[in-house]
Formats: sequence, structure tokens, C-alpha cells
Amino acid sequence: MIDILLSTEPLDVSHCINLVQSPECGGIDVFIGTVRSQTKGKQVVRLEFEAYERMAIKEMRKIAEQAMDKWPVHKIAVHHRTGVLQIGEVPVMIAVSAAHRDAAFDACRYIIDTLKQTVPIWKKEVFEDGEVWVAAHP
Amino acid sequence: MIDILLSTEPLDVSHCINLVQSPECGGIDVFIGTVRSQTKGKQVVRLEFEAYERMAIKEMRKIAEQAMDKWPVHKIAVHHRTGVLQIGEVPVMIAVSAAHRDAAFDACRYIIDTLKQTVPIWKKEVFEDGEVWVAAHP
Amino acid sequence: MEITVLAFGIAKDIFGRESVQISLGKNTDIASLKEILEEQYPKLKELASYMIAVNDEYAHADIVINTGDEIAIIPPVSGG
Amino acid sequence: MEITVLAFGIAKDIFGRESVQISLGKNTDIASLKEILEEQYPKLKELASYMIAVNDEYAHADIVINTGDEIAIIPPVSGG
Repeated sequence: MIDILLSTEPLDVSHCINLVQSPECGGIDVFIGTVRSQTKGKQVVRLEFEAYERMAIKEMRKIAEQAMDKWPVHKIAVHHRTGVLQIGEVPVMIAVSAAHRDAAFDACRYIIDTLKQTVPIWKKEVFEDGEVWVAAHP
Repeated sequence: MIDILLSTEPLDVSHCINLVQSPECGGIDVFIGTVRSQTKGKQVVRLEFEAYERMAIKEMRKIAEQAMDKWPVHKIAVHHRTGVLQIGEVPVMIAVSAAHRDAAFDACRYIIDTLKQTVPIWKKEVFEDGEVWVAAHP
Repeated sequence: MEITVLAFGIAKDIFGRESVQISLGKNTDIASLKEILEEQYPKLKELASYMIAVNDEYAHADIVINTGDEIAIIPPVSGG
Repeated sequence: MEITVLAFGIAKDIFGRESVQISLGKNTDIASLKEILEEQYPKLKELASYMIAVNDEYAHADIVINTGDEIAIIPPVSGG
């Protein structure tokens, strides 16, 4: 089971975990990204996330499918937020359940690492004195 | 910050995550153990967890402190349950926050791996036709 | 043929809008499209990198663009 | 001296109770305590392994037991 969500609404961690829970599973690994107050020593006011929505959903599903192929995991939820996020809010949440924990850890880490490389979502950091699209320039 | 809990009450994942969340952190890794319905192909009716309580709390704290020394992580919560647990219930929950996700993943995995080796807590699997203390015999 | 190129993130700032119309000859591939875009929008060359997506999939340099394809500029992603 | 040995998990089943009283000579170390316990409760030898804790800490074989120490048998743990 794969559950992909791209939403402007706050993500719900309990819901996300419930989606992957199963009596066949012994462990769930959950990664929760949170907006940091600082980046390279500079105070962040807020973040703005934008997505190429249809492709982002497709790429998130692809990554979850790859994880399913690579590791014996049971259920995967990948939830990403768009729009304006304040410090401490959650842009991304990944939950993976498996019979044994190693697979859950490996798959969850693979998903967040790959998501950050391939999913067409962009983050703008807004500071007191300007703003920058993260990773855009060398 | 380290938060250790050994409790006969159901563990609360949202509470556990809130404990470690911090504006300085970019990621939280959470491991949630769940009671499987099967073990080695045999149907499990329920589990019973027993702890040498004072020592268990001390050992859980030690592991969290080791993780703090080994990785740049910010806050750690290690919550373990005792008593009778039904299928799908959560015996253990570990949440680790860090500025960068690699440290959170590594520390969380270290804590659950080490907890299973050193913390004086014992699990009895109860089947339809008998019961067994897990790992007691070769 | 006329195609629409969607822009996201910093590419939207470079274009000054969410999409641009471009005239392409027949059998234009992704590599040629990038050259055309970079001529019109030289700031694209300052990016760390960028990809082109055709119909929601990352497209290799030698993929040929057809009428009706949905084309998008994908600057370096930074989700998560 | 008389010491109390706490038992958990399968050790509690082997002892048939939560703790036992044992008489030890002066300067008994952990290795000797294990021998004494195994003589009285031979089923301990069937365990995959077991440790002794002294005052909430795992104790090496050469640690000497003192009056008033809290001693516990730690069969293979299986929490998590």
C-alpha cells in the first residue's frame, strides 16, 4: 500500500502513522521534516513551497515503488506540504512499516534522500532582508 | 534534552514527537515498535512485557546519552511500555530530533538496536497453546 | 509549432511569469530547446542546473518534442 | 552473609518466585554466585545466557558482592 499526499493543509502525523500500521508489521520508521529557524546562521522568517503538482505526485509514487522493490516493507505514506510554512511546521512526513525494522529504516531514509533529489518541489527561504530559492544557484 | 518513560499506559506518539521538536531542528526520526500478529509463522494472542524498572530506566538513559555523544542530535525521547499488549499496540517509541536528518536516523537506529541488547525488559509471547519468554533459550 | 513551457521556482522569476510560448521547428529536441531558452533568458545559464520535463517525466537531451507535449522547466529541486 | 537475588522474566519462572535468599561467604564474586545459583537451579544453565546486575548495573565476573547490594538475575533481554 502506497499513500501519496501533496497538500496545502497541515500534515497529520497520527493519521500518517495509522495509514501504515498493520498487524503484520513489527516496526514503523517515520521521518518528519521541520522548518528550521536558521539556515547558514541566518534567521528564517518563513518558507514557501511550490510544486509542479502532477509530476511531484508521480515522482513521489515512483520513489515509494522503488523502495517497495528494494526492501521488504509493507506500507508507505509520503506526505508533502505546499504553500507558506512557519518555523517548526512540517513540510514533509514519511512513514514506512515493515515486519522487521531494518527494512523500515533503510526504505524511509532512501525515500527522503531521493525525494530531495528528484521530486519537483521548490523551497523559497524568506529572510528579514530578502529571499532565496534554495539550491537554485551554485 | 533526554526524556525517558517506562509506563503501563499506552504510549502517545504525538506527545513523544512534540517533546523532541525544536525550532533549531530540521528533522525528526521516529521509530515505533508494534506488536506483530505472527512470529515464526505462529499466531500471537498477546505479549506481556516485564521490566527491572529502575535499571531499565537507567539503561535507556545511558543509551540516549551515548547517542548524544556520538551524533549531533538535539533531543531524544525513549518511551517503553510494560504489561499486557495486544496485536498492533506499541511497546516502544523513540524520537530523535537533529539539525540534519542523517544524525537523527543514525541515532534513532542506534538507540533501538542497543535497547534490544541491553535494557532489562523481557517479552513473553502468548500463543493459543502456550507461551514463551523471547530469546531466553538458544 | 508553438509550445507552452511551464516554469516553477526560480525559473518563474527568470521568465517573469508562470509560462512562456515558444516557436519551435519540427523535430526540435530537448538540447535545442534549452539553447533557445537560454538565448532568450540568459539567466537560466546561471542556475546550478536545470532539467526539462516532457509530459510529467524528466526528458533526456535527445528526446524530440511533439505538438501537444506538456513542457516544464525544472530548476534544482529543494523539497522535503 | 544473606543476600536477596531478584529474578525477572524466565528466571522468575525458574526460581518459582520473584526473589530468593542465598547465603554467601565473604568476598564472593559474581562468578562464584553464578556457580551457587546454577547448583540450586540447574535450569539456569539451559538459558542462552544470563547476566548478574549489582545495584542496577551489569557486573563483571570478578566483582565482589557486599552486604546490602541489590543483586538481580538478568536473563536474555527482549524488550523493544
